[in-house]
Amino acid sequence: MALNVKLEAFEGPLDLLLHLIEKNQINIYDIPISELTDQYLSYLEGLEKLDINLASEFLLMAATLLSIKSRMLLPPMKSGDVQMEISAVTDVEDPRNELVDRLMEYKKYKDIAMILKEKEESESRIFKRKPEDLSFLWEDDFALSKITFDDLISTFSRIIRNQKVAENLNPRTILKEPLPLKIKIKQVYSIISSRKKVSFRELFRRNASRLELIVTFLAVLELIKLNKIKAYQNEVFGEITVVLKEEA
Amino acid sequence: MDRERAMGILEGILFAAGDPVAVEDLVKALEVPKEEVVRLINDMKQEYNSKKRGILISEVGEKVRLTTKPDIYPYIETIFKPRVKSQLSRAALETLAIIMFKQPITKTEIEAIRGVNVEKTLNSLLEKNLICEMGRLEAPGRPILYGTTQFCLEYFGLNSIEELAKLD
Amino acid sequence: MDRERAMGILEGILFAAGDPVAVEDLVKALEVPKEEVVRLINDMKQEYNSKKRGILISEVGEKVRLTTKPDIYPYIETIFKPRVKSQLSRAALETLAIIMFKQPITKTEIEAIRGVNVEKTLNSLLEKNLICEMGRLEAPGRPILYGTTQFCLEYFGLNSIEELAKLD
Repeated sequence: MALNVKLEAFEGPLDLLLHLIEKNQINIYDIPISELTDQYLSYLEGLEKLDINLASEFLLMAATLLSIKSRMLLPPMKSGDVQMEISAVTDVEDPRNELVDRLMEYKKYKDIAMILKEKEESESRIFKRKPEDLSFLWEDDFALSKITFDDLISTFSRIIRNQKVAENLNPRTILKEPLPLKIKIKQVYSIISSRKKVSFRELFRRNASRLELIVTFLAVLELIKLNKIKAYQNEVFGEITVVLKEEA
Repeated sequence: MDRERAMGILEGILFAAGDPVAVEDLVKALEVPKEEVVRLINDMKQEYNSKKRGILISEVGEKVRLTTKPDIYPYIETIFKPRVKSQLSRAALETLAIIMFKQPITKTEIEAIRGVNVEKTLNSLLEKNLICEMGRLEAPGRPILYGTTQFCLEYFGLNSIEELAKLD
Repeated sequence: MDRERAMGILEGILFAAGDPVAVEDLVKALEVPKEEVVRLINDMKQEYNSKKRGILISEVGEKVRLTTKPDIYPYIETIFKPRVKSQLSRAALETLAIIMFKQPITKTEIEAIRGVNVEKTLNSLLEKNLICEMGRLEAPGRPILYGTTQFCLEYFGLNSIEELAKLD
């Protein structure tokens, strides 16, 4: 189990090879291929317990290493130094070259990945700001043209997901008529009859809608017409007072 | 703590927060008395007064926040406005979507959902004949109830509100 | 335009935007040449260096942004709950590094360099919007070509990919 964890720490066969090279302080341009292959294979023995996909990649590398090793054993068999000279002069490729190139290239990106990790780390320590809601700047300025019903559905579901408040709307009674005049007349009359004398202004609720203002005004007119109340004004633009007309 | 450093920390906190931050929280973060935090904020106000600054610090209740100076908005508009010109603004789209699926609904309820004042948006939707008043709620203040117009339903390919219910 | 006023406007715009803003957009808003905007930003960097300031200005992928200074982090953490930071795996980072420098690149080419299958890693990077498809290679099988996104630069706070090569 401990071995498994250790092997999973490697991102792939190249990563494992780089680790072995580093651990054994091997000169990457002159890899003792049989030594490295032996070490690599001994690691592979522990791989059998790992998932097959990963293992196959490691096995492919094992095959590559063995192939390089066998090619190096083929004549002309000279000392390492001479071998290098020959390959330089006669253009005979060192069988290890391709592997070295791959290792170097992989190492380059592995190093960049480390820098990216640091960048990610430092980026997580700074805070950005949520964009300000600037829609008020152009609120009046829109056209229907590009909106579809799907836009509405997705917008709505996004809002509802973000806001549970919407689910807490209370059940309520809805009036069909905006504000029946009959009801308003009763309201106004009951206010005036209980207080006998009311200023006209007081009959209007604060924040009343325009429609409500009109209906209230109509109610007052209606009550005057019905001879139930009397309205008077002491000066032009002065306060209008409404009084209950005592039943004769 | 060094006063200049404390101002820097306050600025950083308020910037990251976005929303207003309670003075109590600032006291907790800086570990200085409340009076000192208030003094620091007043000093920062002076700093932000400079022409070099495009943001300002303000208090809402017992909370503090950073906002853009109002005179910057025309410049912001030149950058961001054209993007939404030919389509419903986000505010209008969200408000319309809420009314469409929650109708009949009052202004207060819409505001509770969107978290912003929707007065202007509602007027604009009324003008475009996308929504209409559908009566009043029997509740204190008798608030107006809004719903979508037939025109709006048809525009989005629906025959009636009942069809919406089926989609739920 | 007055330089101090211009700095104020830049600060206001960047503050309101939240997301990084393209230099071109800033040029459009200020109506001054690009070189002047760049100079202004550099001057602002100096200003933000002050201890009094908790935010800084930086460039990511040809865009400019405001963020908090890293040393304010502990104070912000005391007020706000620490964010759950999901960090990218080593496999993801290595794959991204390759795509950054070799884009546009196919899956097979990435696998040749890394020596392992990158199918899952690519999908997860696509999901995170760190990479995107950039068309297809005119070759048998017409394999998909991958490249990094603008968001990828922003994610790592990089101005350009070349910046990484210099760090080498």
